[in-house]
Amino acid sequence: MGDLIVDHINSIIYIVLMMIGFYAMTGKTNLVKKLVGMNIFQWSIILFFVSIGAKRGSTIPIVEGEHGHGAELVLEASHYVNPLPHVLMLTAIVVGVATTGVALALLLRIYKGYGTLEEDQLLERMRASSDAR
Amino acid sequence: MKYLHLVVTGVTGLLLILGTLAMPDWGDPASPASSHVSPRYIEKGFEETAVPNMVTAVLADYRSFDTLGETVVIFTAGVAVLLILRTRRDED
Amino acid sequence: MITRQQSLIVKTVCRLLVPFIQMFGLYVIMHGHSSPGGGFQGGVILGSSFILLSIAYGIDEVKRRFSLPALTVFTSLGVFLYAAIGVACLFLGANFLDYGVLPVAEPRSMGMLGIEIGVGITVMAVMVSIFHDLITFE
Amino acid sequence: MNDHQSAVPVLIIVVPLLTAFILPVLGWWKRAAVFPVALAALAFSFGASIMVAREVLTVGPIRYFMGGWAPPWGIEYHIDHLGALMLLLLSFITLLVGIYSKKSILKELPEKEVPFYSVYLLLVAGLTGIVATADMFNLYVFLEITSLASYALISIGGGAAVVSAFRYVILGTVGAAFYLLSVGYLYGVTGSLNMADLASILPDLYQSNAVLVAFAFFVIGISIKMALFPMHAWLPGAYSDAPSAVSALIAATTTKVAAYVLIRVMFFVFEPRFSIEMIPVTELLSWMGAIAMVLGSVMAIAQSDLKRMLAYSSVAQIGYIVLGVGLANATGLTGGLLHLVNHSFMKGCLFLVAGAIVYRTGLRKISEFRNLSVKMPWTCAIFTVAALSMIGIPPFCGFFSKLYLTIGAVEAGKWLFVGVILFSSVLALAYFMNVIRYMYLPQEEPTEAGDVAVRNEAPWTMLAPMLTLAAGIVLLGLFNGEIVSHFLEHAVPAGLASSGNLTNLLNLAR
Repeated sequence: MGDLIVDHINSIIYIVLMMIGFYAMTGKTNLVKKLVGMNIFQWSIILFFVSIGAKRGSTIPIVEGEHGHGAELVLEASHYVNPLPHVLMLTAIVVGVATTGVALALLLRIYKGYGTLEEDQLLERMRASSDAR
Repeated sequence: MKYLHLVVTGVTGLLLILGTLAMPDWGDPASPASSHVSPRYIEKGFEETAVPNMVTAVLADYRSFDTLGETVVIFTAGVAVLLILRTRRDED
Repeated sequence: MITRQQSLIVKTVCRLLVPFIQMFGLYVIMHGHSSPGGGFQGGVILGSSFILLSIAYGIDEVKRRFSLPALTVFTSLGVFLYAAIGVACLFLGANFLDYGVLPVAEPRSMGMLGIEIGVGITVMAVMVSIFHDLITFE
Repeated sequence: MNDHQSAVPVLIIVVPLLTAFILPVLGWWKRAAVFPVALAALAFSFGASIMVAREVLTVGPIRYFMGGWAPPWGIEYHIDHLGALMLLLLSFITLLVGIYSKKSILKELPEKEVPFYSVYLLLVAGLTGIVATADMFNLYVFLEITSLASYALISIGGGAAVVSAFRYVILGTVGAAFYLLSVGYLYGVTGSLNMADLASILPDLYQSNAVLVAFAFFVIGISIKMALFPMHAWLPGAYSDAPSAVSALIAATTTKVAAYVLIRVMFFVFEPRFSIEMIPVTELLSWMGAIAMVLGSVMAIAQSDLKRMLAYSSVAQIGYIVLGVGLANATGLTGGLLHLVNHSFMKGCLFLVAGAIVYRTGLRKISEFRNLSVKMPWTCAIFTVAALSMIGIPPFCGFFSKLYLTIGAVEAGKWLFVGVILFSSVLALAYFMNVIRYMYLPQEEPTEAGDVAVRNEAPWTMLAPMLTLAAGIVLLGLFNGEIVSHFLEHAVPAGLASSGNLTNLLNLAR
C-alpha cells in the first residue's frame, strides 16, 4: 500500500487536484469560486503533463559543461529530462493566465451590472431586469 | 439533480484513475514520451540550433508556431479585456 | 481606484526594488538561451515591476511614465515583431519561422532571441494593460 | 530542412493575425482606416483560400512544415479536401459578416470599433488555424485563441450577454481542458503530437485503457465546444444576447469547426473501426444527435424571441451533423458534412436577418413582426429562403443534406433515425412557419394611415451579404453534387461502410 502511494504520488496529487477543481467549477454557485476551480483544474493538467516528461536519473534539459564552437559534444537522451512537456506547459500556463484575465474582466462587468456574484441571486436579478424591459 | 455535479465529478475521477493506471510508469526512461520524439531535441538540438537550453530551442524553434500562438493568446486577452472593460473616456 | 495614503516605507522600498526587478526581467529574457527563462517569464517579471509601482504610487503615476497609447503600441509591437520575423523568413525564401536563412551570424540562435524579445514586450505590456483595465474599471 | 514550400497556406492565417496586431495602433492614428484594412485582410484570406482549394483539387493535399522542421518534430499544416472546403467556407462567411458588421457595430458599439475588428480578425485566424493544423497541441492553442476571442465578442452585447459569456468561459474551459487532458494521455502512451504520426502508432494501442480514456475525454471536450445536446447550456444565451453580427459569426463558424475537429480526430487520427466496432461511440453519438434534434426543435418552438429560437434551432442542427457522423457509413458522413456547410450558410443568413430586423425596427419578439414584409420586403424574402432551406424544401440546400442523412440512416438499417429526421423537419416547419406567418400578416388594426407600410429596408451593406448568403443557399442546393464529388468524397475515410445501392441511385439522379 505504501509503495503504491509512493510510486503514484504524482498521479494521486493531480487526480485529486483535478477533481477538486472540477467539483468547484460544476458544483459551486459563487462565480469567483467557479473561476478558482477553473484555475485549479488547469494547473492540475500542467502537473499531469510535467510528470509525463519526468525521467529517472536525469537532469534539467540544459546542455552541461563547456560548449564552445566546434567542441565535440555527445548528448545522451537518457541524461536529460524530456523538454517537450515543459514547452507545451509554458504555452498552457499562458493560456490559463489569459483566460483568467478575461474571466476576471467579465466578473467585474457582472458585478457592476447586477451587484452580485452568487448564481441564484444573479438569475433572479436577470429575470427581474428582463421583465422590466 | 442536486447531486448531479458530484456524480459527474466522480465519473471524471474514475476515468482519470483508469487512464492513469494504463500510463507508463512515472519517470521510466523507456516510456514512449521519452523515447519517440523527444530524443531528437536532446541529442541534436544543440547541434542544430546552437542553443544550450533545450526548452528554449524547442519552444522558439522546433515548435515556434505554438509559441506564436501563445503570444497571440496573450495579445487576444489584452485586447479582449480592453474590449470588455475600457470605455472611450479612458482612452482620451 | 486606489486613492488612500501610501506609506513612505512602501514607496521607498518599491522605488529601490523596481530597477533591480526590471534588470532581472531583462536578464531572464536575454539569458533564456543558456539558463531557465525566456520571453514569457521575463515579460511577466518586467510587467510585475510596473504593477508594483502602481500599487505603491497609484496607477496615475505609472500612466504618467507609461501612457496608454504607448501601452497599446508595445502590446502590438512585440507580437508583430514575432510574426514579422516569420514573414521575413518567408521573403528570404524559406518556410514560415525558418530562421536558418536570416542574414546574421548563428541565424537560428539570433532568430530565437528576436522572438523572445517580441514575446517579452507583448507579455509585459499585456500584463500592465490588463491590470490597468481591471483596477480602473468602475 | 530548407526546401521551400508555397507560402499561401500559412498566409491564410498570418495575414489576419498581422492585421489584428496593426489595428490597435492604426486606430490611434486614423480611425476611419480600421474597417477597410480589416476587410482587406479578410478578403485576402478568402482569396488565398481559393488558391489553396484549387491546388488541393488539382494536385492533392498540401503539407506545410512550420519552421522547416519535418513532423513529428516540428508543427505541420495539412490541408486536405475537407480542410480546403472548411477554409473556403470560413473565409467566405467571415468576409460577408465583416461587410455586414460595419453598420451594426457602428450603431450598437460606436466606441469599440477598433478592438472589435482586432478581436474579429483574431477569431478568424484562430478558426482557420484549427482547420489547417495537423498537430494536436497546436490545435489546442488555436482553440483557445478562438474561445478567448468569442468570449470577448459575446460579452460586448452588455447586460445578460456578459453573464452568458462568463458561463461560456467556464464551460468552454472545461471543454478545452478535457481536450488537453486527452492530448496528454495520447502523448503519454505514444510520445507524439502529430496527427499522422499518432494515426500510425495508435492501432497497436487500441486495447490500452489510456487510449480509451483519452478518446472519451476528447469526445466530451469537443462535444462541449460544439454544444451537443446535454452540453449545450452555454449556447442559447451566448447566441441570443450577443450583438447581431457576432451571433451570425459565431453561430456559423465556431460550432462547425468543433464538429470538423471531431470528425478529423475520430476518423483520421483514430481509425474508423476504433470508434465504430471497438467502443460504441458512434452509436452513442447518433443517439445524442437524435435527442438533440428533437429537443432542440421543441425548445425552439417554445421561444418567443427570434434570436433565441434560432439558437435552439442551432442545437437541433448540430444534432443532424452529429447524427451523420454517428451513422458511420459513407452516405451518412457525407450528409453530415454537407449539412455542416449548408447550416453554416443558413444559420449565418438567418442571424444576419435577425440582426437587420433589430437594426431597423428594434423588434426581437416574433409576435411583433406583423407587417414586416411591407417594411422590409427583401429581408423577409431572404428569411423565407433560408427558413425553407432549414425545413428541407427541395430546391434549397437543406433538402439535399437531409436526403443524404436519410439515405444513410436507411442504409444503416436505423429506421428510427429516419423518423427522427422527418419529425425534426416537421418541428422546424412549425417554428419557421410561425415566424414567416407573422412577417406576412397585415397590421392587426391599421390605426393611422401614415404609420403603416413605410418601406424601411436595411442598408445595402447589410442587404448585400444577406443576399449573397441566400444566393449561396440556392446555389449550394443546385450544385450539391459538385461539392460532394469534388470535396466530400475524398473526405470520407476508407474504413467506413461504402455507398450502397441507394446512393448509386442518388448519383444517377443528379
